[in-house]
Amino acid sequence: MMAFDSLADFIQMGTHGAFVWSTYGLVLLILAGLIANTIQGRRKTLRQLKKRYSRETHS
Amino acid sequence: MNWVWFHKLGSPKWFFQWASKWSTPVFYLGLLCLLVGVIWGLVFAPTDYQQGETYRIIYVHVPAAVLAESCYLSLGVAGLVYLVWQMKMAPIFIKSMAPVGAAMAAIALISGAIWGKPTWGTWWVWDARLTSVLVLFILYMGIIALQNTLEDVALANQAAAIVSVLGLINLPIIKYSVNWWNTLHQPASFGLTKKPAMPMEMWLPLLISLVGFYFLVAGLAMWRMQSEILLRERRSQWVKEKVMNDGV
Amino acid sequence: MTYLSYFKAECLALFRTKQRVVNALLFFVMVVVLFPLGIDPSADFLSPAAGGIIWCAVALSVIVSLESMFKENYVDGVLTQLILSGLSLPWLMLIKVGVYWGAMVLPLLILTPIFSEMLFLPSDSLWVLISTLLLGSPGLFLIGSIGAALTVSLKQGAMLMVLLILPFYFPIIIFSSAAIKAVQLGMPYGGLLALIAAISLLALVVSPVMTSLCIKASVR
Amino acid sequence: MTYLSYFKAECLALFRTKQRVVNALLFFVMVVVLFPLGIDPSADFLSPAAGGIIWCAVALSVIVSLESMFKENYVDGVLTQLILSGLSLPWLMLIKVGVYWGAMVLPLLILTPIFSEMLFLPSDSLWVLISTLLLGSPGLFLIGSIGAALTVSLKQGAMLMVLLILPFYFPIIIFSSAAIKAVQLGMPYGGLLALIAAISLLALVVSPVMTSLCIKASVR
Amino acid sequence: MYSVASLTISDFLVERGESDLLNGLSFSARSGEIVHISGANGAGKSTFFKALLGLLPLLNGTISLNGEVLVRPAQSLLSKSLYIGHGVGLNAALTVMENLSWYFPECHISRFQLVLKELSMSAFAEAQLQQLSAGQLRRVALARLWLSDKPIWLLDEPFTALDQTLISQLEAKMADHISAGGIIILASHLPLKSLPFQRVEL
Amino acid sequence: MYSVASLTISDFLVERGESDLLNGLSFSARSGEIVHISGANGAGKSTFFKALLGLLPLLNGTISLNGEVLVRPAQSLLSKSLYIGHGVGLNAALTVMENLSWYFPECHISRFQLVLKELSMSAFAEAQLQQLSAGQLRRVALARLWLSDKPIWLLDEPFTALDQTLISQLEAKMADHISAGGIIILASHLPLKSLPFQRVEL
Ligand code: HEM
Ligand SMILES: Nc1ncnc2c1ncn2[C@@H]1O[C@H](COP(=O)(O)OP(=O)(O)OP(=O)(O)O)[C@@H](O)[C@H]1O
Ligand SMILES: Nc1ncnc2c1ncn2[C@@H]1O[C@H](COP(=O)(O)OP(=O)(O)OP(=O)(O)O)[C@@H](O)[C@H]1O
Ligand SMILES: [Mg+2]
Ligand SMILES: [Mg+2]
Repeated sequence: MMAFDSLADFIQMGTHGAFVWSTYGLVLLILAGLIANTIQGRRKTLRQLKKRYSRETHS
Repeated sequence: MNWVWFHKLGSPKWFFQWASKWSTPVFYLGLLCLLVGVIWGLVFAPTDYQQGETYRIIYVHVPAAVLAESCYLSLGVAGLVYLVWQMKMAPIFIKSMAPVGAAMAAIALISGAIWGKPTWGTWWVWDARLTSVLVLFILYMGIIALQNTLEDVALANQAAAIVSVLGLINLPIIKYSVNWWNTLHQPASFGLTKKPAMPMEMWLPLLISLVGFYFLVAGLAMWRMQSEILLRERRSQWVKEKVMNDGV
Repeated sequence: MTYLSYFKAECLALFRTKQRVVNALLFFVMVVVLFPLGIDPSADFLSPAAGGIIWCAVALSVIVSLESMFKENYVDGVLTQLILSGLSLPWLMLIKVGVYWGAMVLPLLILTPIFSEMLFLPSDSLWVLISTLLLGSPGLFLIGSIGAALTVSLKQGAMLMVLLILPFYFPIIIFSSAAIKAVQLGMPYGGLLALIAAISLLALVVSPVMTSLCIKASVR
Repeated sequence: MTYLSYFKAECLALFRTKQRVVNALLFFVMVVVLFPLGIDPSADFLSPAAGGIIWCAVALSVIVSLESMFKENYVDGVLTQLILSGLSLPWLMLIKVGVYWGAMVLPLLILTPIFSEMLFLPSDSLWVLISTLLLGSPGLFLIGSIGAALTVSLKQGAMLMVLLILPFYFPIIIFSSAAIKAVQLGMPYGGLLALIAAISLLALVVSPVMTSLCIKASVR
Repeated sequence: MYSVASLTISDFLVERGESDLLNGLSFSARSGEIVHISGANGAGKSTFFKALLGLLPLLNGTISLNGEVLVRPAQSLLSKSLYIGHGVGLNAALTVMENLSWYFPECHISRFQLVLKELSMSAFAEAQLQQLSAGQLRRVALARLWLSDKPIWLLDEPFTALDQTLISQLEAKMADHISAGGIIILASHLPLKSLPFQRVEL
Repeated sequence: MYSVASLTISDFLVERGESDLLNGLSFSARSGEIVHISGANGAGKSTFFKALLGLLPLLNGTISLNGEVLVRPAQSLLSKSLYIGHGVGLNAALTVMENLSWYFPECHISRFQLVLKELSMSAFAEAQLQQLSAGQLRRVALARLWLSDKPIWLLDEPFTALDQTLISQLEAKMADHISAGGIIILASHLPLKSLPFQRVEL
């Protein structure tokens, strides 16, 4: 029992489709940014630590 | 009451191992719930008889707003724990959580603002609730700025803990003051504070989405804390082994 | 070093650099003047806004003048010696904030009637404005000192300090300007004044401890 | 030392301390928020005042962020070396101000639409606001750098600098908020924009020389 | 005679930036002894003093006074020691005399005048601090050695910026202090000329 | 060989605060000579350098270069001299290497590495300045002596905070400079150990 009759209706969301979809778009953007930032932070930490440890073992 | 868990939580090593087990499943569970909740909300939930379809923004707006507040509460508690017990994990938690909380506050602000345009005819009003979320966002940014500006780690820990704790005191005060301030000349705005009696079919996806947000934030926070732990415990043997052997 | 000798030294230092207090007041004047010049000089606009304008100006000038409160002492190593003095650091901090407050508040109270006149504040609100200033300003100074301690090791703390501290000033500012509006509308304002006093009291308990924690963490 | 190497070093230094730029922007946000919170949150009040409010906030945050512009360099003896470098000091100062301006103005322009929306600025005024910011901000930075140079040897610069510099900002602020009001009333505003640009140009000619004179007098 | 018989440092380890410093520094100073800590630039001399005073956290190490290990080391040391480091610790807004009377409210003004005279600073008693030359500023900071009665002196590069006359005067003062049973821990790149000392290399 | 044959100072008089300093200081330094200015704390050594460089106004006095009296003394001296004073003159926001390449954009990075190695600072090439100890910071400031090609060196207390190794290195560098025909004017409380010099008492 979908709330919409057709895909076009769904895209349009009554009259204010732009609002709903831009909200969801921006939310997606922010969440993706947060997740990317988290993963990148993890990668950077590991890279840094590996470099450090290998420098230590060499010297 | 058994306090072992408390002491265990205070140990970065123990927490790291615990988090490596749980962070990924929790994150994916959160993502799943969020997807289910949002798709349910967007596709299957009935149309609101007053607002039409725009109300579907609620499925991200309310969870994000709730999370923004809960995250700050947790920061304040962590700050208190650090000031009282000097527990090592607390500043790690604060540092990892602040950006996540800021993102949640940003989502609440943006989704609310966009929602406001069709329903109230304006992106923004200086209403009690909106203003207190804005202040919350600024508080998060302050903590982040403080941590980025102070180079000394010990100092940054202390400073962030203090600001978090003060924020904890401030939060109810600001809420109260803002409420009072608003009602003085602008009573009954838009019925935002009145709880809409929602039908079950609208409410259930909201609940699922809320749970999804909680898990997602928990998972992300654990990931961030893991990186932070590795960085801070870099001189201990277990971190060295972990990094060199399996690359985590 | 004793509490008394520290108190005397602080008073003397502030007296020597009295230009500082004058500057803070002039800063306040400037910000107040900025409003009519930058926004709207008409009485219709200014009269209801006067209380809020004065309070915003007070908040900004307190922050900016407190920003450098510990900085010189930090650079010269005086803070190190205070920590090592064996005296209780929170008390020393309280003394310092107290001296600053004392030096700033009196001249501010003298200026207030002049400016409330220039901003067309109805004269029955003036007493409420003065009461809010008396009750709220200790809170401003106490909270501000935490911010000054947080940013003491930074070369340019003013910005960060405003960022961190202004949210904590919001309740005081909001209650104060609400009280001033309340009296203009003929509504009761006693409760608001009590709330402002409560915030200042809370700050009195919390601030010295927090300030000294920050100072200890900053001095390396 | 060459002009290019100095330019690069300044860019790098600003990039290293990029949190500083972020802080300046957040400071701007705070001051903007202070107005509705402290004075009046209604659209009736905010809408006509919006341009003035944004300009006041910009002026304050430019001053506060410029205040520390030369301070570190002064303490570390970098300014001495700049004077002794044999390069033309006014050009070096112009380079420094230019770098600061470049780093601050772009993010400020991005924030402006958001805040003008929150302050209910009518959207047809937005473009005028942005034009005034583009034309007037070089003037703010150039004049501000003179103040920063004047107060470089003082321990508590921010306050004094506001005192010295704000009066010179008044024309820019007044013309800008007049231009924004003019467009709201449907009046011509081109002349005002031209005036603002003229002030900035004048500052461009005068400021580097003044700044370097002050720097030379401060370094002992 | 002072009440402190010995100060023992053992196994100091401090983290500074990326590296560990002081690796396991241990020494003991008895009443009437000078410990001269020397080492190349960046060896960790200043770091040692800060760690001793609790301004930097110790990764490892203990401090004993009169043979007893201190539980809250910083707190117990504070009342017995006088530290003069790189910062002069003077309030720039006050004059020389006012700075001294702030530190030593119990002393009479004539005592200050005497000390300033000894340091050839009488002419600057009422001078603002920013009017002093580098060496004159250090002299005022060092005046505290003449005025205090703390048994343990912790001096980080006390000879910086001083002229030869004052260096000998300071050495004479240090000689007085140890002959009265005090303890001096000193970090300096200059050798002590006339005093016996125990050398600790970092 | 450098192009400057002699630098002559005559009749210097500078007002500082309440008093006049340097009362009529005059001396002359020829290519290959070191002038060692000494004097008690507050005698006016730092003041002299500042007056020479035009940072303080001269009440009286002239400066001649190669026998000719300079008309705009500060301007003409600047292109030929290198001054290192109490302030280190380094940008605190930049790393060691970045500071050097800002001062000497014409030098290649390998040159910097060489100099840092000579000063035992290789490990700190990428360090932020606030992570350095007092002596390490001075070392970075002094690196400019190794990199510049100015004939006249004006050094105000160059040995401050340096350890013994670096002091001898610096003396060796100064010996190189004068044997190449440079001129050094130096104020210091420490005597030069291995170099011939002309002493000027203030
Ligand atoms: C920038 C603008 C907005 C902000 C910052 C904001 C913030 C908030 C906050 C803090 C909550 C409370 C969450 C909780 O229960 O703890 C909330 C709930 C809610 N908001 Fe918004 N909001 C905004 C705009 C809107 C708009 C335009 C609407 C729709 C007309 C709306 C509808 C709701 C609803 C229905 C709830 C849940 C009901 C409740 O728990 O009271 N919000 N919002
Ligand atoms: N800013 C100032 N204002 C007034 N007087 C000053 C100022 N700076 C220095 N003086 C005075 O000038 C005199 C010379 O100072 P200067 O710094 O040149 O001494 P110096 O020979 O370098 O001493 P030191 O060996 O201690 O470095 C001192 O007596 C000092 O009191
Ligand atoms: N704030 C800091 N952050 C990180 N590392 C630091 C910091 N301060 C000092 N260090 C490092 O710690 C080491 C020891 O510094 P310290 O100041 O104790 O040296 P020192 O022995 O006093 O040297 P000097 O003779 O130059 O005064 C140095 O290698 C320095 O790079
Ligand atoms: Mg040292
Ligand atoms: Mg000198």
